[in-house]
Amino acid sequence: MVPLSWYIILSAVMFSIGVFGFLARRNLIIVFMSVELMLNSVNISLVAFSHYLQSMRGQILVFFVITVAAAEAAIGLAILIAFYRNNPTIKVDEINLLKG
Amino acid sequence: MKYTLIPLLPLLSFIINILFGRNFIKDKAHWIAVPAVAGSFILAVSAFMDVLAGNVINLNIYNWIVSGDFQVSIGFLIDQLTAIMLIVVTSISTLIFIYSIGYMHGDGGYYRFFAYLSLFVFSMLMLVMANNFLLLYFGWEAVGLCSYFLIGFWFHKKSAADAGKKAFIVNRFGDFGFGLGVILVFLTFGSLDYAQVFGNAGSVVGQTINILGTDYDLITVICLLLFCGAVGKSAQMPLHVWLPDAMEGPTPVSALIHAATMVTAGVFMVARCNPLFNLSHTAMNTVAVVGGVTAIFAATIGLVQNDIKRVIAYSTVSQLGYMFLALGVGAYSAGIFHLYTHAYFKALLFLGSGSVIHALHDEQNMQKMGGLKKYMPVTYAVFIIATLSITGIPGLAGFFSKDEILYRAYLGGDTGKFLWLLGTAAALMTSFYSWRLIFMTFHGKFRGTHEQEHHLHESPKVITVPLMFLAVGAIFAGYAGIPPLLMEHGDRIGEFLSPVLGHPHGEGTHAEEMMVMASSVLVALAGWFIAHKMYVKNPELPRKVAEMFKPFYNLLFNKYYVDELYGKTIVQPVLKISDKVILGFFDAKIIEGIVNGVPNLIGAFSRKFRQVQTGLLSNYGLAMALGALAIIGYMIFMR
Amino acid sequence: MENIILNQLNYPVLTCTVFLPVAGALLLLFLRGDSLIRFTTLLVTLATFVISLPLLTDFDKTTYKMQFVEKHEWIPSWGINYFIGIDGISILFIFLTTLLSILCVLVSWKAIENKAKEFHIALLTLEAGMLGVFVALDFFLFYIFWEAMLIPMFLLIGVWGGPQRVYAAIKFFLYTLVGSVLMLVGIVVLYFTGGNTLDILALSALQYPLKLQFWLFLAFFAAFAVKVPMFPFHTWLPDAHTEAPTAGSVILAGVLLKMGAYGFLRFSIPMFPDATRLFVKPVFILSVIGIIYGALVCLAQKDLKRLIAYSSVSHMGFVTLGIFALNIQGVEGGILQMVNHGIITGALFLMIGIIYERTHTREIAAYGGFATLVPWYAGLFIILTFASIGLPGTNGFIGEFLILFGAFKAQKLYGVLAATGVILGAGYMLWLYQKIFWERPGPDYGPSGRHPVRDLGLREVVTLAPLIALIFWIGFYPEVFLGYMHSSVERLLQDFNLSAYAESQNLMAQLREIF
Amino acid sequence: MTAPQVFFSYFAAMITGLSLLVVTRKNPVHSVLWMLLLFVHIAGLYLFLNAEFLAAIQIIIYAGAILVLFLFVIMLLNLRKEETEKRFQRQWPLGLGIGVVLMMFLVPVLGNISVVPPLGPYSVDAIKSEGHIMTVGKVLYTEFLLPFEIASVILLVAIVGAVVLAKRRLE
Repeated sequence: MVPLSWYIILSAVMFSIGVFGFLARRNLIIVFMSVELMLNSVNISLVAFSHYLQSMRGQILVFFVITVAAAEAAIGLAILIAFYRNNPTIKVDEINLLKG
Repeated sequence: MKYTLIPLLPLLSFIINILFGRNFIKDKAHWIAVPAVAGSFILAVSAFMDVLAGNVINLNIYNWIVSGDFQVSIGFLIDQLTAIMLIVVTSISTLIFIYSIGYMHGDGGYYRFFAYLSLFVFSMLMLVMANNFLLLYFGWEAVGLCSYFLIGFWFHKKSAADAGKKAFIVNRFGDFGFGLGVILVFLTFGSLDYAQVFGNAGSVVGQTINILGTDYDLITVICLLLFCGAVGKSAQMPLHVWLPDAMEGPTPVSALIHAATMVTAGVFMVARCNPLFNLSHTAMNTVAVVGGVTAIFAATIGLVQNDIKRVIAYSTVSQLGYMFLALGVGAYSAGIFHLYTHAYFKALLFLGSGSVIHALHDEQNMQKMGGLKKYMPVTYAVFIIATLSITGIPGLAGFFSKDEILYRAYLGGDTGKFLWLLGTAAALMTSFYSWRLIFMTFHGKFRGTHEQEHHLHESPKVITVPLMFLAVGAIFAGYAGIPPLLMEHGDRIGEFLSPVLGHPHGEGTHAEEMMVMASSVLVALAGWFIAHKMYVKNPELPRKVAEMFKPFYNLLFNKYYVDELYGKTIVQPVLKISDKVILGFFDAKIIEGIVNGVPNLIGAFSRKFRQVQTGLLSNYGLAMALGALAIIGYMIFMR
Repeated sequence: MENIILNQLNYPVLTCTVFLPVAGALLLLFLRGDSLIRFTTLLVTLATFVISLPLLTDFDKTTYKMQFVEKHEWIPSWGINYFIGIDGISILFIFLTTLLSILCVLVSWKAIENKAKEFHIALLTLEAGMLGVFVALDFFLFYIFWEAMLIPMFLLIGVWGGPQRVYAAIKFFLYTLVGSVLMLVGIVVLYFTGGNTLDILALSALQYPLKLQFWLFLAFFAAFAVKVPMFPFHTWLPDAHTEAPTAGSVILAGVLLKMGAYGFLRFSIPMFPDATRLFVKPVFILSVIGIIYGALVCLAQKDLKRLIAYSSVSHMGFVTLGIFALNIQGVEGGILQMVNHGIITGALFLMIGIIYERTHTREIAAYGGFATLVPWYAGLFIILTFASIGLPGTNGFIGEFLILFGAFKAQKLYGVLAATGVILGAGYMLWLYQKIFWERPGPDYGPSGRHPVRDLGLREVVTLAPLIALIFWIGFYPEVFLGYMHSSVERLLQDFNLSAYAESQNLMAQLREIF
Repeated sequence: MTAPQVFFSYFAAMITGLSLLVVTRKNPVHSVLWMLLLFVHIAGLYLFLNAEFLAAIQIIIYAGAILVLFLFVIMLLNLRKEETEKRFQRQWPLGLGIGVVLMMFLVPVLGNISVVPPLGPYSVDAIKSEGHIMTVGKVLYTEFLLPFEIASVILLVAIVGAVVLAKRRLE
């Protein structure tokens, strides 16, 4: 048998890679993809827990995560397009409208 | 009901005229005002008859203010004093209303004039008919209001507007004291009703009031506070400054308000409060001294003025001083008697001068008049009568009342003797400036422009007839109070008023009375003599005298610089402090400094601190990640 | 339950009064067309006024108890009730609010062209908020109304105001917010010390230790003193007044300023009597300073609206003076003076709004000779001037006289000092009148000038007439209004005097106990 | 090492490696393609955990919809010159550091995680007897009905929002 902890460690590693991508990349699209990566890592751990606890809740939660991820991707990319139209760049370090 | 109608008729006239005058009534305003005030006069005569028959009316109409134990009603008291005042006010008002028909003819604000005048009569009647202090205060302020309107009647003139404002504000200083006096009366007696207050007056003798750590006699404080109001309204020193300026108003106003009625309200009030004043020597002496000093002070200024109305105005101030002198020595009835005779001859003087001014097309400077005798015989004649009366020539009204006052002053101990001297000196000056006025105006040659000379004419009947009526009053009004020396029980007015005002104390010998009378007649003649010498016989003399006593002349001509003094010490500092110190510095710098300073400080800090917000998404992400890391680290390692 | 009378009428009259404007505001959301919106708003305010009339007619003047009470559970777990009712102190303000709201709609008829719908919605919400403050008997409800009222007012100033409107609006908002946040703290403390209830009547019946009273008084004082406004918390007022549109100024002067003094009467005095006793002197001093200071500042003003605004500081100084005189005359005079001030200053702001529509300037120096140009206007203005000065026969006199009487009775010196404000009041008001109406008119505004001014129109006369009528009505027969408050004020002072807890101790001992 | 462990190791290695590729590729299109592969492996892992339905969903929604959306956007924006510029921000070492530290925090703690009974009713056999889809469906439509409906609302909002945001202003 594969121990539960393996899955969780895999999830943690993947999550950390996502974090790294989120923080390091300049391209906003890839930043989004890093977020998806993190969501997926969480999904893995959820499914793993669900399997090992013999409960359905984890999997249900994955549904919702996927739903939210889809919504997030749609809205995020729409914002990206709207933004790009006014300000033709998607480089994270060139977008500073929030500057105080 | 009859009594209520006395003030209500003029009020009605006011309301109708002010609401409909502009668009409907226009130059027919007198058709409403004159009947109304004449109606009041008739009702007043009937009220007087009632009082003469021995009925004193005291009726409450309704409760005006009720607050806890503080209760004041609107109600009327018609006793002997009020009855006399009613007659004076309504009779002179009626005559002046009629006079105004001619005088104000063609003025753009004709309806307004009659409206205000009616309102004034209403207020004045409320003042004299009040049966409590607060209603008195109501009338007191309301006549001030009318005075404000009427002085500023020709408001497009800056001087008139200023004068109106000045009159109101100076009066406010007096009313400040008066109002406090009224409050103190209530706190002392628990009522503002005359009957109750005067009835209990004796019970508070000896009580004291603590002001800033010192104890003062309660009655004295009350009386002095009330007297403050009288000083303001009756233009006594040091609040006399508004009355001469008030001559900016139309002449009928000067005659009615600033000579015959309103300015005597102070005298009326002190007489009304005689039960209180009698209890305080200090207050009485203050009244007498203020009166005496004002009498001579104003008379000296009157000596050198050139504006015909201002001369009469200072004469009014001086005569009011006489009245207060009388009140101060306890001769209340003499004071009221003088008030009554003065009303006629002073109204006559004013209306006469109005007639002159009218004829000269609003020329008021006596240096530009002269020789009017032959153009305006009626005016001249009434002027002579009024002057004889005011200077105290035996047989005319002024003689009786003035003589009574001087005699009573003479009997009033050492202070009284001194006041008598002041009064007699003032009488000399009165005589001088009154004759000076006559000589400058009616004698000699006309000194105005040809244009004016061409138009010189006697005034129309509607003006001269009221003058004749007043002249009759100026002659015969005095026979109500013939001194005992001349006729036993001749002082009918004193007897009539005695239930309210009591009898003056002190009896003198016939010889003393004779002496006083003779001296006052003598100074009257002396005044005529000097004036005649200076202005008829030797017209160059006045200038020489003025040159000789240059500084003194200037002092008088500039009215002792009182206006300038007030301007420098009160008005300007207050305005300057308000503008520069309070508004400019305290409000704008200190309070606003703090109010705006604190946010500015926060703002400055924020401006620095907000640099943290780079606007870069990844920086925020980094911060978030670090925060999450810190929390995770804490969860893992610290627990 | 012994000090309330449940609603005497068979319908929830207070709720209707308070929430009718809200319903009106909601209705406005669905309407189009400016004139339709104006008419609807006018109708709603008129209806509110009519609905509030039974309060006046059915009011039982013989009792101090809360009347027309409605009490329903709202958030039971926190002990919060929907609890409303009025007594002799608050009833007059209901009347004043509903009346002035009508006039505000009328005066904005032409003046507000931009975003009329939003304006009227704000106006109606504001009315509801103000009414709510005066009827609320539950702190939670009270605080909600108290704060809710700020928002429409903020918008009125900030959107429809003059050139400096944003600054003024923010200043107004922050000033009042700082005060009311402190009050919120006070309310929370009361909630926990008073046994987990927010019932104002129940909390008023309790006795609090002196130390607590002291700090709570200060917390509430912060909110109320800013609202009044007392010197030195007044500087938001001139800015807010000057920049606000006419309707805003009228509401501000007419009703909003009254809430501070109302708060003193409703909360500070009954709840913290001992602390009140300690604070009488300081409040007296601040009031007298406010009276004289406000009047002096008026003497130096160059801006029409600012002058009236500062005169409010002076007049409200009289109000606080009267209230803290803590005798019947003072308190009744104070309440009446609040109503008077609402009428007089409200009317003055209406007048200024009317003339501003014609001349588009607020600078006093630009005026002059207007009595010839607009005689009816000048005539009404002089009435207001003298009412403001406090001439007998007008309502101003009754209020001022009772206050001075009360103050003099309580503390002679302060009574005398306050009376000097009466002299100064005459000074600045007459100066103003002379400058605007007397002397020769300037060339601009004459019939042949660049901006010929026209006299009052029918709508404007209708707007002003009720206020002018009230001025004389109260002036000659104040009992119509004084009558409502007698029992309540008597009871208030009776309770106040009963709480003799600290009477026995001297000041030093009291202070030692506090610190 | 048992067979499952070998399988798992393969998937784990692939997932880790593909993740790294996703976040490090310069060309976003490449990243997307690597991510596609990554999702397939994740789906495999789900199968391994007896979650067939989820595996299908993973492929259909993630690979089929979301990634296509990403590709769409990349194409739409047509970012040629991005490819020639730096791929990392200036702060990338910090990002790396945080990632590593996070991993170091998590791995030791999560390394000895294990399941504590009682276990739920959905054992592998129970799911097998009913079928995975049926099981998920039953739970979803009974116990989680309200959240499910809310999720649909969220999607609706997202649709409307995306349309509003992305459409050109009509002027």
